[in-house]
Amino acid sequence: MNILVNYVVIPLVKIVVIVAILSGGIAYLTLMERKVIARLQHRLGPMRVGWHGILQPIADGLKFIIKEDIIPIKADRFVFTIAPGISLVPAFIVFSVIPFGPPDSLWGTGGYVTDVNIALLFAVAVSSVGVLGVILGGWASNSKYPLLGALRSSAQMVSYEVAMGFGIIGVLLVANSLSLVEIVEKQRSMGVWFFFVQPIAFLIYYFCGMAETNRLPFDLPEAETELVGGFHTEYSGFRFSLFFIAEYANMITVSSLAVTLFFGGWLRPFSSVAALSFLDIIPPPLWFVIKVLIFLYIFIWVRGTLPRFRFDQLMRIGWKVFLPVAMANVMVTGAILLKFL
Amino acid sequence: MEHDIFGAIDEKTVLDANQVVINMGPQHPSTHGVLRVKLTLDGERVIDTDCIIGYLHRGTEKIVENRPYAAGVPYFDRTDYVAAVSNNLGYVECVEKMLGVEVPPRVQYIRTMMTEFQRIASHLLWLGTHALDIGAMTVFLYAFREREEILKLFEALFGARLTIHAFRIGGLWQDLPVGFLDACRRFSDTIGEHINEYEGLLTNNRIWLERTRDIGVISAQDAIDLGLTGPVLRGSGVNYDVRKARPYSAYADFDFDIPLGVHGDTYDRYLVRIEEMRQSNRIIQQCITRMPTGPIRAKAPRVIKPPVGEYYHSVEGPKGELGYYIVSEGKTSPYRVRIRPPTFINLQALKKLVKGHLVADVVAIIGTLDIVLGEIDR
Amino acid sequence: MIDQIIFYTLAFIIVAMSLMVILARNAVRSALYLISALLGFAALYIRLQAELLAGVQILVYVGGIMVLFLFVIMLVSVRTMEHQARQTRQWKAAVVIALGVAAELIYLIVRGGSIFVTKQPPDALLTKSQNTQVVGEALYSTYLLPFEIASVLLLVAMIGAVVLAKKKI
Amino acid sequence: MITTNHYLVLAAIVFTIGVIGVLTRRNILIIFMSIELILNSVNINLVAFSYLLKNVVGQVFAIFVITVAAAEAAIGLGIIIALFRNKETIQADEIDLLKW
Repeated sequence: MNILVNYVVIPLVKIVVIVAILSGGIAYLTLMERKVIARLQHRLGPMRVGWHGILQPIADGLKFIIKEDIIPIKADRFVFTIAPGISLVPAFIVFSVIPFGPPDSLWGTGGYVTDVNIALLFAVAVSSVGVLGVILGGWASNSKYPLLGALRSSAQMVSYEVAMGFGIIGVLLVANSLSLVEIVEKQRSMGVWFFFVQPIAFLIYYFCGMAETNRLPFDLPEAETELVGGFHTEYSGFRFSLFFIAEYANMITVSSLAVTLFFGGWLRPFSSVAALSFLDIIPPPLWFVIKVLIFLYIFIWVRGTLPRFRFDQLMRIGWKVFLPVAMANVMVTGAILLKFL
Repeated sequence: MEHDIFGAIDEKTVLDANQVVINMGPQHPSTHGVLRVKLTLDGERVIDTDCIIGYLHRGTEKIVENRPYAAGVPYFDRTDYVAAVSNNLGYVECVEKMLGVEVPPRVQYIRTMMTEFQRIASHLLWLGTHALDIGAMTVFLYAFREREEILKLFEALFGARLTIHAFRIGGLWQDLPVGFLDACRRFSDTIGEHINEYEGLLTNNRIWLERTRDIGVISAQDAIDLGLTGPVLRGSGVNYDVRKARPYSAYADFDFDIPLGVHGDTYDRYLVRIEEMRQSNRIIQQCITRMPTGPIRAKAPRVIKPPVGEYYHSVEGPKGELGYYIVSEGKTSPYRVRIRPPTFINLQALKKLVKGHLVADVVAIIGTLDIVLGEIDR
Repeated sequence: MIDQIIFYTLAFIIVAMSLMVILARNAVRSALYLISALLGFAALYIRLQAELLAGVQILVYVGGIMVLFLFVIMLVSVRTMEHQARQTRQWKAAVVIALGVAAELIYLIVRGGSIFVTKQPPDALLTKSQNTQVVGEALYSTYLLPFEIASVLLLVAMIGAVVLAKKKI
Repeated sequence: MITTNHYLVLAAIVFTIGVIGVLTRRNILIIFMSIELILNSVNINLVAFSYLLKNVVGQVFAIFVITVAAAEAAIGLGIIIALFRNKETIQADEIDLLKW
């Protein structure tokens, strides 16, 4: 009976809560994006639905659901239908290993769904599955622009994954663990966020994360002014919204992982300085959310500012800049650790 | 490779393992209207392009041949619909040339000023869409913010915003409204700052440089051979501007420079247009301070019957040399009207510019040519 | 009990998806089924306490190799061949022989199974969070030479693939 | 009660499916995917024994197998692309230059 409670009921409750929070968060992330971009551009953004457009996400969601779901006649129906799901599900699964609070929180069950010993590898691996949805969606549309988008995204995501992986290895070397909970605990015990230990790794991770989530300036697979929307050109209504949700969920994933790996996860700033303990008035999960929001804001800010790379430039940066720098970072980190520790 | 008029894709090309034929347009966000470009791609590299035009053909030239001269003016609002004032100016001045009418200086100054406003508005629209095509969405909205101010000025003076019917043969419809010059001055005092703002977002931006430098390079000789005009020609370093070469309206009175590019690439054309906006603003400021008083209409005959003959008059539109060739048989309507549309001729360069570049560059190059399909298809 | 449910579910998924791989008409569908099967394998590895391997399986196979497959499938538009026969002419003989081999294998496994100590599922192979470390240690000490050879193999494969796929270098 | 035998039988079944795929299908890509199935069935064996013997060597070898699979996929797919360029087919029995 205890097993049932510990391994089924409690995780299930947590999963439901996290999925609910995440869905709401994604909905309001779209509103946040529109509002922030609007402010950057001297506009107001959505204002009509509710107070300052506060109900806009609900209206959008409703619109997506009641719109006609068009499947092109020449499309591969089966693949076309499931592709958005393939893109969406991994984006959500990753959250099962991301810790939102310390292990002793939530009545001792831990502020996470599960703490597996390969959590980081799991997160990277699962989020790499999402690209399949993009590729299959582009292929199944049986149309040229989506196909070009799919080709672009398969090349882009695979190459940026490599640099991203090498970026993360720097953290692994310092933390000595693949468990995200232990990585955060390590940052607490060392008294310093890994960003200050591994700034280069962070930058590489974050830029590659932008590329992985198809955000400007790396949004080539969907580049609406070149490929008319890329892989999701032929999608409409609910299925389109699934791709859309997956993209935003991935944004949250990248931000959450960045916070967990480099900015102390649920820890308050300067967690080792006792003089700042008044900051503890904000509970750990809230610290986590605040940090994630900062990174999401940067995502949006960048989108409002920068133009888009060209495909060959994108590949060049991935392979010729990020990857060598990440590798050098791993080597230097390793050398320093060997020499001084 | 031959293709029929509908651009049907022949089977052999499809089956070729290495090449893909892709239709860009007529429904595509970056073809600025209904241009259709048939791209033959090897991967993402463009091997060949074919422009297919005519989706917006309305037979403007033919319609105008069946209308009285004065009734022809509004039709030219609709050729280059983002630069209606310049189009009107060219036609109106051509007819005035046929009639031998000399318009009063105040009219000339107002015309010049409004045409320069139109040039800024057109360049702003170009800047916004060009930047948006390359992915910088904020510049688009900034540019439209300022363009809106210009359109408000147009509305105050002409009563319309886009298809304006700005000028009448022999003068203007009405004199400047009260406070108009102050409004113009307010705009012209701030636009410089706003242009700096756009430049801050783009000019030294690494990504912008990577996307525009050495993209769509055309040499000065090639540009001349293709008959290109306007910023596209000046971007390659050829100093040809109708305002200087054959001054019309009041341009001879003003001090302004013609910015020139060096490399003839997309980035140089961008710089040229940005600088042109500043120069236009200079002209506007001179117009405001030196605005003469006097009548706003010349003595033009009520029924316009120009003498028999062929006439050509060209002005420097925002996009290049905009010429009107009118043949008169001495009747109330012209025998033949032919527009020399700058973008139609500039579009010819697309094939040459695009070859060997990537799909993303096609978008940038279409943007840099600053085409308007209303004018190309007429 | 839970053990059995998990194993048989996964086994069913793997076998069914593997069958679909070789029965599907369309190569993209095949790839899709193969991906499902590979995820099933990954789950089995977790069941067998090879967590690192499971992660590597998903990362390399699903996120890497299968993406490559799909990439190539898209390049060589296979749709034109959907209407042609799926099987080669000798397929009946092939199936018979393969099933014969399978029967033999299973017979041997079942008969020879007693050689293995199969009485008890052993305790956790390695305690939590050490699997990665232990595998890593083995790779970098005892199996350093094979590891290096594998890296050279990857390099050769990379160069080979570039040479093969590139029209002009 | 799941014993090592179960895993071995499962591996044998998947192996057989892979072999059938290789021998019967005409599409080279699907033949290729069948080879991946075969490799994976071997991996199951390795990991199952690793679990049984409490020895990590099986997993190490499974990682080598995955490495080889990656190398093989890169080369194989390169060959397929080169083949498709020259022959415009990916049907195994149409590429028969070496046949009598």
